[in-house]
Parts: sequence; C-alpha cells; structure tokens
Amino acid sequence: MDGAHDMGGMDGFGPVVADGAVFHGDWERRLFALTRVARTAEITAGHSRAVIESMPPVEYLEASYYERWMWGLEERLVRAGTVTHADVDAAVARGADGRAATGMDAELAGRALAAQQAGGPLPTAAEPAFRPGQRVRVRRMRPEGHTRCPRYIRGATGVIERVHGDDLLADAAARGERDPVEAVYAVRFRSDDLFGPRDEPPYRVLVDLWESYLEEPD
Amino acid sequence: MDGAHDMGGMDGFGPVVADGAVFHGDWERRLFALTRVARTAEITAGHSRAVIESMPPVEYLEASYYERWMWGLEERLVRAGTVTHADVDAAVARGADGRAATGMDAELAGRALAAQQAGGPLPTAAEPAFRPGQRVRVRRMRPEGHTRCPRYIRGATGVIERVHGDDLLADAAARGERDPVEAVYAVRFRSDDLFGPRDEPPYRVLVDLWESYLEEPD
Amino acid sequence: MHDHDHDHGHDHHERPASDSELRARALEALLVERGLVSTDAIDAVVAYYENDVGPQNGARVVARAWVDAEYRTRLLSDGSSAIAELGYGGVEGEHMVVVENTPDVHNVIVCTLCSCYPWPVLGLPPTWYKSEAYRARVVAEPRRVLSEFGLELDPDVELRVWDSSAEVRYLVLPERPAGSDHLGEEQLAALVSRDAMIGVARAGDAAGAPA
Amino acid sequence: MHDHDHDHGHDHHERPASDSELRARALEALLVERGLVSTDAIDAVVAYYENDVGPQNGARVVARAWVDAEYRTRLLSDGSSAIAELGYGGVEGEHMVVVENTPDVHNVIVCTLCSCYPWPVLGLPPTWYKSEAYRARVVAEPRRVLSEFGLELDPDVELRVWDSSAEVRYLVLPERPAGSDHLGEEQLAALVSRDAMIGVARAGDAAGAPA
Repeated sequence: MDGAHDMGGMDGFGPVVADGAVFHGDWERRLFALTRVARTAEITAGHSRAVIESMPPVEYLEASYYERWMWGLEERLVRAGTVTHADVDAAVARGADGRAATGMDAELAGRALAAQQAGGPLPTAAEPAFRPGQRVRVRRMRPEGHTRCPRYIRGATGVIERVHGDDLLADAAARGERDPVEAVYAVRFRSDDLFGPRDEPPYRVLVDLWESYLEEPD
Repeated sequence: MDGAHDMGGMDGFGPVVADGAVFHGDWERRLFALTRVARTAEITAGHSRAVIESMPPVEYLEASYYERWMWGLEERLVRAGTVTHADVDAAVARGADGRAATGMDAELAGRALAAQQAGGPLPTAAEPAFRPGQRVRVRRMRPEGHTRCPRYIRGATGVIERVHGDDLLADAAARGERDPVEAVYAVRFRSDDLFGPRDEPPYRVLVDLWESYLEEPD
Repeated sequence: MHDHDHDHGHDHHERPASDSELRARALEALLVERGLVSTDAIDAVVAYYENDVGPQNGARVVARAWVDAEYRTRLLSDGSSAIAELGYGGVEGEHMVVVENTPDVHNVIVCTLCSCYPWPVLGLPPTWYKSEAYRARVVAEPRRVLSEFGLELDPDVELRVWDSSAEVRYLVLPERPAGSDHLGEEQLAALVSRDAMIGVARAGDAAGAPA
Repeated sequence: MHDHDHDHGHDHHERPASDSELRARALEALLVERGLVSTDAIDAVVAYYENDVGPQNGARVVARAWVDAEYRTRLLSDGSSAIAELGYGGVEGEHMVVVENTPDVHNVIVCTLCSCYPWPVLGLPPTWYKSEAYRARVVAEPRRVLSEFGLELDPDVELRVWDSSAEVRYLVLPERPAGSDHLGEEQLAALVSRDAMIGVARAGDAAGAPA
C-alpha cells in the first residue's frame, strides 16, 4: 500500500537531526529483543513490515522507530490469538513490568540466538528476464497490500545494474503466499529521470526491485 | 513541496466517513469568516495554501480542515508582523473571546462582503503551446516550494482535454512573483496510465495543469 | 462509507476541540481589540455564506438547464457567464466549468491537494469532501468510493474524475430524473442535492452523504 | 544537520516516552508470565546485539580489504562469502553487497520504505538513519544531506545512492585515508566509522553524526 511509510522524495520533514543513538532507553533494547524472540517462539501472525505499514498515517509518523515495532508486535500477537489488546491494557493497568518477571527457557534462548546468525545469500537467478545494461521501466501501480516498489520511481526508466538472485516477491510474502519466486535486480536511475533537473549535480539512485515491478520501455 | 497534503492515490486513510457537516461548531464558522476578513484587511503575509502546506506532516494530518486554516491564519499574521505567537498565547491565557469583543467598522464590513462576490473568469489563453487532443507528458519534478502539480500524475502521459485560459503559475504566485502567466489546461489521463490495471473498470482522471508542468512526450 | 473509525488506533480528528476553539476565539478577540478587523465584518461574511451561498444556488442553475435548452448550451460552453446570469459568482467560483452527466458519462469532482470547491454555487464543502480518505481514494478507486455513497455505475459508463488542481472550479450537471417531466423549475431544483452536483449521487436520489 | 526541531510545531518524537515504555514493559511481562517467551532468551538476544554485532565488525572487513587485495576482490564480487570469512553473517545481512568508494565514485546507503540496514556488520541503525528526514531527502537531495553531515563532494564525483528496498543489504567500502600506509590492520579498523560505512562520512574523518 502507498502509505506514509513510503518517504522517498517527500518534503516537510525538516533537516536530518544529528542523533546517532541506536536505542533511547533500555525499554527499546528489550522491545527489540522481545520482537526477535517472539518470532522464534512463533507466537505472532502476519508480515512484520506489512503490519507496521498498516498503522494509521498519523500514528506512524508520530511514533518513534521502536514504537512502530511495538505497535507491530502487539498487532501480530493479537492476530495470532496469542494475546488481546485488552490483555495488554490490563497488564499496563496493573503495572506489569518485564524487569520483574522471570521465566527461564534455555532451549528457546538457544534457538533465538541461533536464529540471529542464520540465513544465507539469495540463490542465483534461474531465469532473469532482464540482463545488466538493459533499459527497464518501473510499472505504474497502486498496490492494495504491501509492496517494496516505492512511489518515487514509478513510471521511471532506468538500467539494470546487477541481478542479485531469486527471491519470493515481497508482495506475495506479505499475503502469506509462497510464489512467485523471481529475479531481484538493482536498477540504476539518473536523478533527472526521477526528479527532473535539480540545483544539485546529477547523481544516480539504485533501487532493488523484483522483476514483477518492471517492464520493457516502449 | 511534495508533502502530506498531496493525497491523490495515497492509502491508509480508511473509508470515507459519512459526515456532511460544513462546520463543526460555531468557532469554525467564525474562523472561516475571520480568515476572509483578514484577507480584505490586508493584515497577513504569505500564500495561504503554501503556508498551510508548510505545517509539519503530523500536525497537518492530525488537524481538522479549519484547524489547518487557523494554523495558516496565525502563521500569516505572524509573517506580516501583525501579531506574534506569544501575543496569541497570551490572549488564550487570559481567556480572550471574540464573542465578547465588539468592534465596528462598516467600511471594512462592506469591503469584506464585496470581496466575496468579486472576480471573474480567466482570460483566454494568448499563446497556448498545446492544443486540445494533443498528447502531453507531466514533467518529473521535486519542487522546493508550493506547486499545484500532484505527485500521482508525474511522468504520466495524457491528452489535452481543454484550454481553460491564462493564469499566473501557482508556484510563482506562492513566491510572491507576478510571472509567468501561462496557459492552464485540463489534461485527461487513462486510469491505467496512472495506476496500472486495476480491479475497477478503466476510468479517466482530468487534472488542471499549468503549461510549465507539461512537456511533449518522446 | 462508514460512520465510525478504525478499532485499533485513535480517531485523529478527535484532537481536543476545546483547544482549537479557545485559540480561534482568542485570535478573533485579539484582532478585534486591536482594531484590525471588526465584528460587523465577520458577522457580514458569516451571514453571506450562511444565507446567500449554498447548494440551493447550484440547484437553481441545474433546474434552469433542465428546462431551458439554450441555457443548458450556454452553461456547458461558458459556465461562469451562464451562472452569472442567475446572479451567482465570486470567490472560489470565478472560473466555472460545468460538466454534464449523461447515460454514458458520469463526472465526479475532487481536489486532492487541498479541498477546492465551487463556493458560489455549492457553498462551503462538507466534511467528507475535505477528508483524507476522499481526497486520496476517489482518483484511485472511484467506483469503490461511489459505491460507498450508494451510487453504482454500470461498467460501461465512462467515469471522469476531475481534480480541481488550478483556479478552475467544477459543477456537475446531473441527469434529470426520469418521470420529472411534469415538474416546474422550482420543484426540479428541490430534487438536486449537493452530492449530485459533486457527482457522488444522482439527482432525485435519497442516497448520498447525510447533510 | 540540526539538533533541534522547528520552532512552530511540536517535536513529533516527544510523544510521552513513559506510555510506550510502560506498554513495552507490560507486553514483555505478559508474554513471560504466560511462558510464551523467556527472560533468558531476551537477555541472550540483547547481549548478542550489544556485544557481538556492531560497526566494529564492518570496520574489520574494511581494514582487511585495505590490506589484502585478494580479499578486497572477493569482497566486491561476493560480499556475503567474504564477510562470512571473518565470521560475520545472519539476520539482515544474509545477502550482502559491498560497494566501493573511489576518487571518482561515492556511495551512500538508505532504506526509504522502512530502515533496512546490514545488522551483522554495522549493528542496529542509528536514529538519524531511521528518521523521516534522512529517508525522504537522501534520494532527492543527497549532496545537500551529505553536506549537512560535513561531507562535501566534488561536483564531478559520481554519487550513487542505494535504496535497500529488497532483501539485499549494502556496506560501503570507504577509501583508505591518505597517510595510513604505516598502519596495521587493527589500527586501520579504528579509523573506520559506522558513518563511513553508510557513506555519510569518510574513513578517518572526525566528522559525521555523533554516536
């Protein structure tokens, strides 16, 4: 969906604020870890990015990064039937505090830790439709659900920079589907072809795009 | 600027809520009228739409329509040096209430009323570069300031539907400039050319665009 | 359309009205006290938009076009002048274009960038017209939006969505309801709702957003 | 960059931290009490991202590439494998691409849609990287953004902004600072800041966003 999260090229957010902190307060650190553990424990449902993108725009923009994570975690716990919003409200009301709770599960701890270190690169693209150097155009679209094709490149023409490999289309993944698996490319755009002539010297923007987002130019 | 106000095609705002009210409460009605009178009284500075668009995105989205007007009115009064934000804060703090204030100025009242009824149509376009039926493409751009070229049509190709007349380019008007005066067109787009194939039958979108926003397609 | 908000998430228009109201009242008091504006001027503008301007004006234009073919021709070829014949005009209606609904074509009006609206003929815009949802969606899924208003269009009808992005304002000339041949101009005007002149309802329909 | 917000308008990140903190703590308590997650698992994950993962990893990769030409070649042709040689890998770094800065080319990384970032080599992202302003602006006015970080690029330098919109993560291989020939691998690694590996600073620069 084309929501407030799709920020590339947007205006009105002011200057970049010089804050290099990774976390603000210990609760953000634990909330981050809790989200990772909940994934290993398989107590959530739904696609994490897609769920966060479903936040109402004002709430999304108002929230800090880990507030968005928290909103998403709670929502996905609720969708899985693990807890209800009322459960969480009640826990807040009685002052429940994770720092006071203790529950040990060495097996879960081991699996959660291992999960952070798992995974490997994408397989080589089996049948890429486009080759490096080829001109492609980003399709114009208005996806109902999650997508990883940002708005600021829609309809623009670029050149295939590299073929990364094959991957499950993010839009399908967010719907819980297992296909299509298709080539992912880095596509190179000239800044003029995205935003017109600017007061900055021309530059390049390279965007990773699934094959479904692309078409041959006229 | 490409800000939160540019809503065409955006997602995440939910269903259209069935609220046919023109005002919510008497204060909105008076704020509307106050804004109109302030214009006649020439006590504001800055372009009203451009100023409202400069609201921080969260505030813009959070505000109701007349809250945006109020924010814009106060800002333009401040820019003109008529009041300061501190003046308004102080007036709020002492409970100043327009309903209790009385100040008569029949001459201003007459002028304000006449201003509502003034104005006429655009002059016929003197030298339009495009003619009805001609294909045009909307320039890709990222304007620093105010513009009336919405994002959802950038880079799209359409057809000139009609030539409305000549008008001062909105972008220049917002900068306080008096030119260029140029042709304004209604440009007709096929829905597929804006948003790709949809689950709705194809339709047309017609957008009023200044000549500067348009170019000849390749 | 729904008359409630999402479950999970606050209603972003429920920002405490009192704060805004207090600031608006204080702003008015401040400017009146300093003699920069006057209460009679504010009252005059309030009264003008309350009494002289509103969808009743547009309805008279539409009814006249239904009964007077020559007027209809003038209205469609030069909206501003034909509307001025009935005495309507002014701010946010200086340059008017009237678009005609037929059995084959349906028009609907929006302003995606703010909420431009033809004040002299329709008055000030209803809340739904100014809403994020309407501004965002009607250019991208117009049949779904119209359906939420209770208006179902045949798939063969050419739907035209007009985005009022410049200083031109639009009025929809709805189709004259079937079976209205016996009605006079004033009775016909009573059939023409604000929503029909925006294009989210048909003339004569009870449907459309509540006023 | 500025370290303050606009004058007129509230800071939209100053939403009461206490509410969020209380809810986060309650959520953790609730899930622990029900035996769905465990505190030792949370502690283990916290410790992992606190101790084992961070920009020190990326800095070792960069320093190795500076001193070992064959490693550099492997790193640029197959980032994931070369990084794994040094023992780094895992979530949000499964498929790594390393892009090299040269006197003629400068690379900078962003994720406009969320805040994707190469966790195994850089740790978790700094606040500015996750900010609306960085996500919005660096694809549209990158030189102005870099200039706010204190990094001025020659107009002739080809600037390449990488938007991490799929499951590929990027690491910038900065230029080796002039005058660093005498330094060993460990000393070189100490010159490589997180910001240099994102592309908003040069290696060896004191500049860049405060950590």
